[in-house]
Amino acid sequence: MELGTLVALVLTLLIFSFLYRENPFYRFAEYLLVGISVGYYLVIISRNTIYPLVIDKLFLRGEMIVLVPVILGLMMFARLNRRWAYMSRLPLSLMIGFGAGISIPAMLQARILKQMSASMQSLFTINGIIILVGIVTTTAYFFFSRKQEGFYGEFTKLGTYFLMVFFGATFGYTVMSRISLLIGRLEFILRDAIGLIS
Amino acid sequence: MRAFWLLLFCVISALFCPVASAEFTAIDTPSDGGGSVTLCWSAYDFVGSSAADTLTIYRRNVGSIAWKLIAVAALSDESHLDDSVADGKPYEYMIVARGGDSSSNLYAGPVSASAQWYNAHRTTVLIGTLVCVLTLVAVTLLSRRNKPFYIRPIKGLEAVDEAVGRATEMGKPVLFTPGWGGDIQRPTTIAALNILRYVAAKTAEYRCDLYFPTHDPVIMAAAEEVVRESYIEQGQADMYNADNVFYTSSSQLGYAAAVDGVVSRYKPAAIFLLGTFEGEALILAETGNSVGAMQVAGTDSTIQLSFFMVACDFTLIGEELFAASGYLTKDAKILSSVKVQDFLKIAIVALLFAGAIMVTFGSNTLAEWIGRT
Amino acid sequence: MDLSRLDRRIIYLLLLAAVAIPLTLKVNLPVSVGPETQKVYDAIDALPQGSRIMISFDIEASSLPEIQPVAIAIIKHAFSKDLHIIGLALFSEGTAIGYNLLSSIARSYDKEYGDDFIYLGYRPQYVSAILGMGENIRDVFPLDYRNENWLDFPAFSDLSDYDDIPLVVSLADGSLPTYWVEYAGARYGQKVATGLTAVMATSYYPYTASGQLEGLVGGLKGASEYEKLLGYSGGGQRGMLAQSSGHLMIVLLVIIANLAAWRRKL
Amino acid sequence: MPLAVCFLAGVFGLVQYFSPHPMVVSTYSTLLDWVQIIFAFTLIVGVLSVFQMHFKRISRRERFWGFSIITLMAIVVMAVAGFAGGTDSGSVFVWMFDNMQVPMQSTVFALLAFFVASAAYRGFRLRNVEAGILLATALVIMLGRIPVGELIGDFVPASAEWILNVPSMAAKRAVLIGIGLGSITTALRVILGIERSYLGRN
Repeated sequence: MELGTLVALVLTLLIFSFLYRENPFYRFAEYLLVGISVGYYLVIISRNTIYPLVIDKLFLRGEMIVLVPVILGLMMFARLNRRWAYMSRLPLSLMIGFGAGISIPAMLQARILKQMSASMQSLFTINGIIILVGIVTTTAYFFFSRKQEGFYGEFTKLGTYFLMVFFGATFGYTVMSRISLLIGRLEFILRDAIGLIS
Repeated sequence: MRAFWLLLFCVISALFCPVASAEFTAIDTPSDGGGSVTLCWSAYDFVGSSAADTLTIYRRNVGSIAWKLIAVAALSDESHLDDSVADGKPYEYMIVARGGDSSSNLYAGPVSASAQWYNAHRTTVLIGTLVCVLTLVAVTLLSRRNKPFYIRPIKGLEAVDEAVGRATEMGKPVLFTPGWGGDIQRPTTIAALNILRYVAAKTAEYRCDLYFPTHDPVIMAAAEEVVRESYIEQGQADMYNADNVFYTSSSQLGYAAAVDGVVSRYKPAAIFLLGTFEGEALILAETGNSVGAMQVAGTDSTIQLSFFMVACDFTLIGEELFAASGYLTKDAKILSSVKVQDFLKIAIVALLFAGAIMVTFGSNTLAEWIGRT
Repeated sequence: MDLSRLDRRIIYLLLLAAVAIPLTLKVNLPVSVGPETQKVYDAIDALPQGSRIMISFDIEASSLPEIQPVAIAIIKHAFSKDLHIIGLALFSEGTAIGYNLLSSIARSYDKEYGDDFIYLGYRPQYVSAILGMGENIRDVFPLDYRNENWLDFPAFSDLSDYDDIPLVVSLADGSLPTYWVEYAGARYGQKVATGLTAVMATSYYPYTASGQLEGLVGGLKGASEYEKLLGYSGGGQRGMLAQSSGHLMIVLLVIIANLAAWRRKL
Repeated sequence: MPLAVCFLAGVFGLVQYFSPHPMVVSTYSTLLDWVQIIFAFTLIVGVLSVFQMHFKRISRRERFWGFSIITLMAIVVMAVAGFAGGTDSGSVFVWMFDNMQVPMQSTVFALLAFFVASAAYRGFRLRNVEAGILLATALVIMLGRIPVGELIGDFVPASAEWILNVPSMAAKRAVLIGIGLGSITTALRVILGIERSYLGRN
């Protein structure tokens, strides 16, 4: 067996040991995983963002404007010292504000308008009626200004039934994904590592 | 879709400039960033030239003599977008039916391209945005005068106090984590931080430890501010420990493994899983379950909701997460935005009915207008 | 024995047996191709030779086992149609995965880096990256994954923005396709298709129905359908029997739990 | 000052959507770059704080402090491998990624198959109408998405498909619309400076 495969096999088994119960072997793998993944991100971010967007632009192309985000980025380091921590609020508010701004039209367009448009279907079909009833009753369930009682309560209850169908469907589909992941891991153990199947 | 708008535009311009457009028009492309000219013609004009096989389009700068070939179009085409022009320069265009009679050549121009400040294709979204902004401003102003708005009880929210109280009684900490799926630019994260503000105030009041692991350093920075402010407000600044709000790893399972570690080491009595979660949702929820924690979950990730429903004690579904922050904090500003959401919901339902009825009777106008980009 | 409170570990063992044993048997179950998979296949198949396709590896290492058969099928299809692939990753862990997958499949089709595919690498802040590429890909990725100037490759030297890419395929285990649709699709009119883990697929049915997505290949099942369309048996088809018996075991467990609870009540 | 920056950045982020003008577009893409750069620096801050935390644990000999050494070593080894040895295929960095990170992460994820089974066993009980609907839908979908479902009868995958495309989609759209509304009002509060808890007190 190759060294890489052996290492992968051992680590795989260490993680699976969690199914019996939490134990030092699992804990070893867990701490190792956290460290490796942090190191991985550090390298990837440095090589793929800081190098091309900062070093390359600043030192090789002399684009001085890049200094602005660099200074803002450095202000984030102020977080490490409590006395200077307030300085990081400036880059923070830039990111939060800008993010909020671009999310509004995007949310409106894709989450609301597109979904509305796609739901406007002919009521001469059963499916068209079910979709309209489903959206309206479920939206009523999310209506917060009125207590859910009496006839209105029954109406919103219908909405919860639709929600349950949705959750059930998602759960069913998710089972599929999770089993597939397990198949992938078992294939690795049985085929690639110990060669039980070809 | 783009072709549709182009066509619509040509139809409209045909209505407004009947003389020129009967044949061949060149106009500055509307709602673009400049650098393009839209050409429209009627295929009908070339039906007569039976020998023709394709259409060729030429362009020249006003004042120069030589024509330059810029595109070849099929006989059935009725428009072309020339995006190789410079802004502000006048051009003339010629369209030729190749193999046809040269008398059928059509000319258009002069025309020059320019950039527009407004993209008319996005008017629907603009109107929607304005409606949201105006409703929010109006309701916020009104709420200053009137008593706080009523919000129906949200199932499970009373549990927040109960959970923190239980942790205090048992002398165990509280854990709050916003999931791996969101970043600070996601409004869900902001809503989760609002609930964090409330939870942190409670843990400060009860003098109970609060852990906040996250996968995103920016969320960590914002959460530190939120937690520290809550502790100061409660007069418990000495209790605040910056180490308890910490970055784990940006990797999904690295984060999940680290949170699991915290859960199994400190065995919190109450766990809040509020924010945007992906596949790690059930890993966290099951681990929380195994240490017997009371779990309150809430997310806008539609898929993970079903897991939270099964594995957690209380689950806030989608929008409830946003409303919850208002319900808990009784903050008039957040309550009024919940009210705004309700008003908009009424409008949306009304539009849905109107649109569906129109579609039923054969008109897609409203559905298309709402869905256009 | 009170079956309604079965020890977790027994449940785990039952599931393990239900999935592992069928894996050792070599049985291919019959597969019928769903419309969503067919749509993706058709969208790629309709691209003329030499046109570009952008494949974004928006995945975490953890879901590789599920996404890999989907990725392999789509990449094989693209290479066999002689399309030029532009690879990139918007999740950092997808970076190495995407590069490895593309390079290894390229070898079996005699495709060369630079001539037939390039790999741009990774950008964090996916919203910014997706939007940025609509303005100019060069600004977002001045250099490729190998820190080479990809504009030097003749096949890609005129690549500027989404207008030069007929189709983007986001291979994802999270909600990245939403961002592709909401930003690249809505804002720049980019056509987007996706290969997803099965768990994410339900979320994207509305998007396929409303035409925001060109189609989707969902999980191992989707992979097996795609493999059938391409005419080979890969990871998708191999896993279908284990998948089926795993599902049946869970169904059985739910039934047992309910019967046991019902008997206790009597 | 931060509130003003937040407001301006937010208004610009919102308004730019409606303008195709090159000036707006280039300002916008510059800002996008800036956000990426700031994020990259913040990530380094995050990594430094991970170091801080584990050093503290080790120096205070807290419980499991020995494991903290593993984390720190892993970060350092991975970083050195990546910076010194490069990230091409065949490098140590990629080897560690392929043979350590990928298998561990996918195994953690594969645990979910077992968790799903035990959660289904515990959670899917016929208690009331809602639970019944949840259970029935999940079973139909589980059977409908595998080839075995087709063997039982074509109606199984057909009804799974119908559930996904009609009632499930209706509920999903309502959930999405609700989330959209909540997100928009939250974002507006942020831009207008009504929402500022993330900034702390001055």
